[in-house]
Amino acid sequence: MLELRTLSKCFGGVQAVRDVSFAIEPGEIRGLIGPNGAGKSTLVNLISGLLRPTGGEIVLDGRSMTGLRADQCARNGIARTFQNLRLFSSLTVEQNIDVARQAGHDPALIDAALVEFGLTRHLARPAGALAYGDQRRLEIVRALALAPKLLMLDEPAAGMNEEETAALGQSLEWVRDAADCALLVIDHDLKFIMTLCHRIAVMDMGAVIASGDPAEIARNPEVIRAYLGDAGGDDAPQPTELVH
Amino acid sequence: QDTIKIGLGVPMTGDYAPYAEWQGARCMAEMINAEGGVNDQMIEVLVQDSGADTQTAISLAQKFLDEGAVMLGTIPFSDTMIPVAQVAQSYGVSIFQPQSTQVEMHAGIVDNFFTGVSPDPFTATAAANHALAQGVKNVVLLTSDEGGSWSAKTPLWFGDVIEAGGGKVLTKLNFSFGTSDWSPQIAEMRALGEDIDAVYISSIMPDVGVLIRQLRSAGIDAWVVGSDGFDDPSLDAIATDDASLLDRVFFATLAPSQADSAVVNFIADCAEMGIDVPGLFPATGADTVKAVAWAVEQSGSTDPETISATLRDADSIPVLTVDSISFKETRTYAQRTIPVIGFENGERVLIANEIPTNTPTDW
Amino acid sequence: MLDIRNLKVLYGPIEAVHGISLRVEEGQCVTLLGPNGAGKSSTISAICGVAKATGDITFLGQDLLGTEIEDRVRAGISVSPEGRRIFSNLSVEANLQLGAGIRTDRDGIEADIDHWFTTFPILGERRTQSAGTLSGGEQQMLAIARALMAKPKILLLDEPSLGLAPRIVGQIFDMIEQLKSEGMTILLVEQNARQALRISDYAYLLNTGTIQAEGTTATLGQNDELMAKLTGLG
Amino acid sequence: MTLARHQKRGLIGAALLSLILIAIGVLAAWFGSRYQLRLVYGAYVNLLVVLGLQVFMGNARVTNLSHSAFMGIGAYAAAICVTPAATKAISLPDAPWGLAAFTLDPLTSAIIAIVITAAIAALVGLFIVRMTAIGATIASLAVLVIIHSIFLFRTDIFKGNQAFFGIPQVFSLTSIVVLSVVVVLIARGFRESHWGIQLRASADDETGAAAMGVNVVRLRLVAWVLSGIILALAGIAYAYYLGTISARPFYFNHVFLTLAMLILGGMRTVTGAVLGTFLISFGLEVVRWLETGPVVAGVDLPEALGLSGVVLGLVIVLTMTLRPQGVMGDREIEDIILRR
Amino acid sequence: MDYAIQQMVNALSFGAEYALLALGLAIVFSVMGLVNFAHGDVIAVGGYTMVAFAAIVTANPWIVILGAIVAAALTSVLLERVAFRPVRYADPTTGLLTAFGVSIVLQNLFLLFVSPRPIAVTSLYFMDVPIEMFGVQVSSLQLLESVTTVLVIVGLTLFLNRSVWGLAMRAASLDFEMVRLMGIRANRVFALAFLISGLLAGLACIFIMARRGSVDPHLGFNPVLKAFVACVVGGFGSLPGAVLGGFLLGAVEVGMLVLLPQEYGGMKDAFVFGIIALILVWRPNGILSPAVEKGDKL
Ligand SMILES: Nc1ncnc2c1ncn2[C@@H]1O[C@H](COP(=O)(O)OP(=O)(O)OP(=O)(O)O)[C@@H](O)[C@H]1O
Ligand SMILES: Nc1ncnc2c1ncn2[C@@H]1O[C@H](COP(=O)(O)OP(=O)(O)OP(=O)(O)O)[C@@H](O)[C@H]1O
Ligand SMILES: [Mg+2]
Ligand SMILES: [Mg+2]
Repeated sequence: MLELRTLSKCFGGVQAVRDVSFAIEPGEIRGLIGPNGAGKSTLVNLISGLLRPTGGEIVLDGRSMTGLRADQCARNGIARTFQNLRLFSSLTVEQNIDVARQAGHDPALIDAALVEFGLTRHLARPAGALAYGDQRRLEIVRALALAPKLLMLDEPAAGMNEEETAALGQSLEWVRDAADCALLVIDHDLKFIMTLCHRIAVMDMGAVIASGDPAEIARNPEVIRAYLGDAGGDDAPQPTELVH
Repeated sequence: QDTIKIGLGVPMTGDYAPYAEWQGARCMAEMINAEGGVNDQMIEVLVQDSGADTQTAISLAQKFLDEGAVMLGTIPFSDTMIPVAQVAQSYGVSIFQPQSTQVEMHAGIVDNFFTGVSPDPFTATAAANHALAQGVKNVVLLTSDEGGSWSAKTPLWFGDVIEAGGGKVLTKLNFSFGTSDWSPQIAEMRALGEDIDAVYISSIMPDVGVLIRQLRSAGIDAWVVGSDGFDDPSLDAIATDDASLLDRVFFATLAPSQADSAVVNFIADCAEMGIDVPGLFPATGADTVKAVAWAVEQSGSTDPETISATLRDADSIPVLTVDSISFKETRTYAQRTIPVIGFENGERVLIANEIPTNTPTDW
Repeated sequence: MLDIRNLKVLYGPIEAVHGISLRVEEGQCVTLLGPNGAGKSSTISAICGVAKATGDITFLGQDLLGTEIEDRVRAGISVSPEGRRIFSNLSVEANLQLGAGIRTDRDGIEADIDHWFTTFPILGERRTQSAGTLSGGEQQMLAIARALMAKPKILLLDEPSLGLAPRIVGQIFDMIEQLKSEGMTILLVEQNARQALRISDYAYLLNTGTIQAEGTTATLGQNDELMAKLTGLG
Repeated sequence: MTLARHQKRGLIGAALLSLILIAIGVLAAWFGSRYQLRLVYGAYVNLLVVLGLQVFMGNARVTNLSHSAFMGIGAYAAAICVTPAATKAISLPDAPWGLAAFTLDPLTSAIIAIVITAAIAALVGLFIVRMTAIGATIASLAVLVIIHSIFLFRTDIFKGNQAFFGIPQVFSLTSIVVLSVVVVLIARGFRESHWGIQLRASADDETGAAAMGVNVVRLRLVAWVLSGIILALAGIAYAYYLGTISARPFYFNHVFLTLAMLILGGMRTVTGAVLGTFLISFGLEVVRWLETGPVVAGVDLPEALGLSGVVLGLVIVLTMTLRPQGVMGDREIEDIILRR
Repeated sequence: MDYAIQQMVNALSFGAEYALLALGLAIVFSVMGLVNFAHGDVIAVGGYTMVAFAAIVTANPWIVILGAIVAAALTSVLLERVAFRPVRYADPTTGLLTAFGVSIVLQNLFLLFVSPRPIAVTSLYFMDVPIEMFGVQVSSLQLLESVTTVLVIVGLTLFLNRSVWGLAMRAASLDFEMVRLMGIRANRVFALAFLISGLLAGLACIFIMARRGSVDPHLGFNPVLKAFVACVVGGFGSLPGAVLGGFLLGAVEVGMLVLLPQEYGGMKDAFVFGIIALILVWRPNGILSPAVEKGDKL
């Protein structure tokens, strides 16, 4: 469905993304991990049209998305959330969702999503007044109003404790089934990623260094070197023990 | 009716506050009232701030009319004078504007309108006649669209008269109001490579003062000639330290304003009465009051239509700024002498005060 | 060193923290734990004077409430705040220089900046880049380094591991341990309860603006039920 | 199409505002002196301007300083079309392109004026809407200066600082009240429409909005042109009532005055625009009366000329420092009356 | 040839003045995102101080000059304290409108308490002496102003990039509280910025007054209007941008004055602003602000 062909992005001297190629299948939940500054957010920015690639191609359902503006990408079914929240703080929750509503969206799905994410009672409140966690959830529901084919989530579990993270994981699976879209999830919470995703890509220095199912990734020595390290201390969860 | 009301909805604040005719009008009214008024009636000058806004000025005019004003005043801009005159028409009331030199008002758009001065072509001619008398041949004209025909056309009329008198317009240069650095224009003048006898400009202080100084320091010794915009105390002040700066400057204006002239004495008298009338333009307001008072006295009536008719038909109406004016032939503007003011040792002198006869007619 | 009694934090009419008391002794590392919205960040904000608060906050015997933010920093309090708040229009290096805004030893500052560029090499590579364009994790590193540039007496860290890759998380906790062993006093807010408890001496569990439990990490660690609640793991 | 919750509420709010506007008009017509009628008319003209300003400024949250110039374009365009050729022969003897040679009826003239203003607004807007907030503001200032210079320079068409006179005075208080009601409905309608909400969202977070499928540039342009159309209406209403116009009323003084009205009421809402306009229009009238040193409750107040200017400035400063989002803030009239 | 050089010198001197004014605006903008429309009125305060000094205290020009600079600087700091401090955290629009209000109040106070008419000040005339250099005529004033502008540019650039105070100023516009959390007395940062801006206004006032020889309530309005445009063209908030914009504007303005045929002279401002607008189309954020791609970054 989504296919990246040798996608690259340079900022001046910094090669933030280099020759990234991979594909995401419909209904898939793809994990994307990698050290800080690996280029994960940049990749999402490229796919969502916020940045223009310096090379390569983005293809969605056989149509090239390369060079489209962000709003055009969004209307073509590429939705995302942000690492630093970007809600419309003076608008109500309901209006925040309205902004994103597209002709093809399914009102019933939005209503169901509001219930799933526990936002129904906040509908008439300004988004800026919501608790941080609720704001994160609102971003996801808002993105659903675009009737996306692909939903990209940039560190959705950041700042959540394990219980909340687990609940989020379940909600995301619900989203995949109910909205029938593929998900690309970035997070540093390995347990969360490894439980949720079928396949995981690992980036480092702008390039994809490994790709595979959670078990493969957890064993990959490259990944351990670049990303996991000795993961600090003895009682920290070891990668292998995270795989279910 | 207990008082004779004159309504002035004029800018007392904002950019156009310096016109301030209300100050002179009030002072003159107090003077007349102190002498017992006119036909035992007091003159009351109704003043309210229009902030130079046309809509407000019209509303105020309406208010004064409803309060029984027999004469109105406004800012000397036709976009305000015309609609105010239109409103006043149904009341039989006229406008008396003591500073409006614009030609437009005399094209027959409204006829319940008087201006106590002559239009710009007359001042331009008076100035040009004096320039020719000084042997001026080559002139440079500075023009600007920002002050309407006053700053755009007056220099051209000046040039017409000069050329008719055998002189030559070397070039026309453009300027903006608020210019404080004339060096580009001065560079153009120097690049002409010809001797310039006079530079004509219709602009306001302080720009004019700056121009004079910068011309002099650039070594251009031409006459600097202008119109009523020169007539501000701050022009005299530029010569505080060097009286010769103003030696070759003269301008045609609304009223003789040299020492011991009627206007200067009036300003002094007002100061004694505790009323501040800061210069010629504010003082002209006295003309409005004096003319109305004279008309009431002459006709013995306070009916606005009678007052207007009396003014229109009089051979000679006494006012403050010049000896007398008349509307008999001209209908809307005053037939009167045009004073030309120059300087000697930094002091104003009245050079000429005549009714020009060779005025251009293309207006 | 830091003694807080009956602290209430107010956002307009809303009271986010309802009269908590806590102490941090010199050289200790104390952790605040608790779910989203518990009031952890609010407590940190109150200590540095950013949020409006009532109660008593004493630092080194000096009453802090009512003093300006700047004076608290000059008294030796430094913070790596929630949301990082790096100066996005300044370069990475300028951020660090500003962090040392109250210091006057030019050479020392230079040396410290170099130290941080070796600790977090990626920051060194980005030293002239404007900080706003750093990746999330890079910004987090910068915020921590910037806080330490002031050479504080007490360091307040609000979720320092947020958005960091596991390897860096490990590095950060190692660094905190290291700092502690050098005698730094630290007040730490963390979601990563296990790691935090491992390196700290004492911990408070906050929920909905009140303290639910407290104790040395040794005693807390033995309380399985509490641990389960804290970590959500069971 | 079904209406969203806020849209239904918006209908109620717009109806309430319309009622208030009609009520003020009716009260003025019944009880006001001729002088007061003129004042009220002036207030309604300014209301149109402020509403026009609100449509762009309030939704895109970019300060516009060129609005008075667009009002001027509307006024002049209508004036040139509607003024009898006989009058134009006197007033515009040198008019190019046969502008002085035809006369159109007021309605056709108004439509032409609106089309011309909209076209110029669209052209200018293409540049303005691409700039960052502050850049756009200063650029709009440049637009004001440019348009004003053209009015001044082309005396053969606009008469510059001279009066453009002889415009048929076809408007009355009734016509402008009706017009204001229509414009309030348009402004409210736009604010609550899908586009309006998207535009407001982009003002909160432009990147976020783009990622949610909002074409920010296009929406700003739409609002800018709509604003231009409303401003043209204001200009037409001005010209058709006074019968005489010039370049002067469409410059800085008017820009500041109407801006003060909008920000006092609160630029984010239509209710704020209405409230601010009437507060300042009538407030200034009180100040102007106080300036003359009236006797109030037996006390003879001193004359204090020039107060109105100071008051206007203070209103702006105090609003900005005490209530930066104006009296209404984010609330429309129905938010005060109905429960959320 | 001489003529062309002469006009280029004139353009440079126009530019120097705009640059000086633009710097005063840019420094405040870079600290608190405030578009200070009241800058022109601070200049007017300096002008009126000269009048007062010359009339009441002494005619000694140096004391008059000092008085004006001090008065402008103090006014600027005072305005920060009473009017701009409350809107410190607000968005640029709020600040802009506040400054508008302040400007209107000040202008009307001048009208009310001083006079709407120009008041002459002759004590600075001595600064304006014609000098012939290589066949080109310059005035000592043009020379002095250009030199001053250059010195100010160098000084400010060093200050803003090298000193902690300078860094703090640049940081404060985005996160004022965080600057305080660095232990830097932020109130002083703002006061300092306004002080510098006021000093620059004072300097500009000297030159404007020496040239105009008179003060009225609108003394600063027109020059500052141009300076704004200069700031936008250069890139608002960037000091080198302000300078570049100032000189560019000076060049365009003199160029238009010289090149436009007299019949079109009235369109000078329209052309000047039109050219500026075209530059902005090419570079919507100003010439000196590079087109940064932000992506999702702040
Ligand atoms: N707009 C930009 N200008 C310049 N450099 C940038 C820009 N955006 C990102 N970079 C650089 O590109 C690299 C990749 O950044 P990116 O945000 O994609 O990292 P990331 O993988 O999302 O990291 P994290 O997990 O820390 O969020 C970083 O080193 C960053 O400094
Ligand atoms: N600026 C604010 N205005 C109003 N309420 C606020 C504000 N900041 C925080 N709150 C409220 O105060 C409470 C405590 O918030 P705080 O940020 O201290 O929680 P926290 O423990 O740090 O949570 P998290 O783990 O999400 O960072 C929350 O209910 C929050 O909604
Ligand atoms: Mg990232
Ligand atoms: Mg927190």
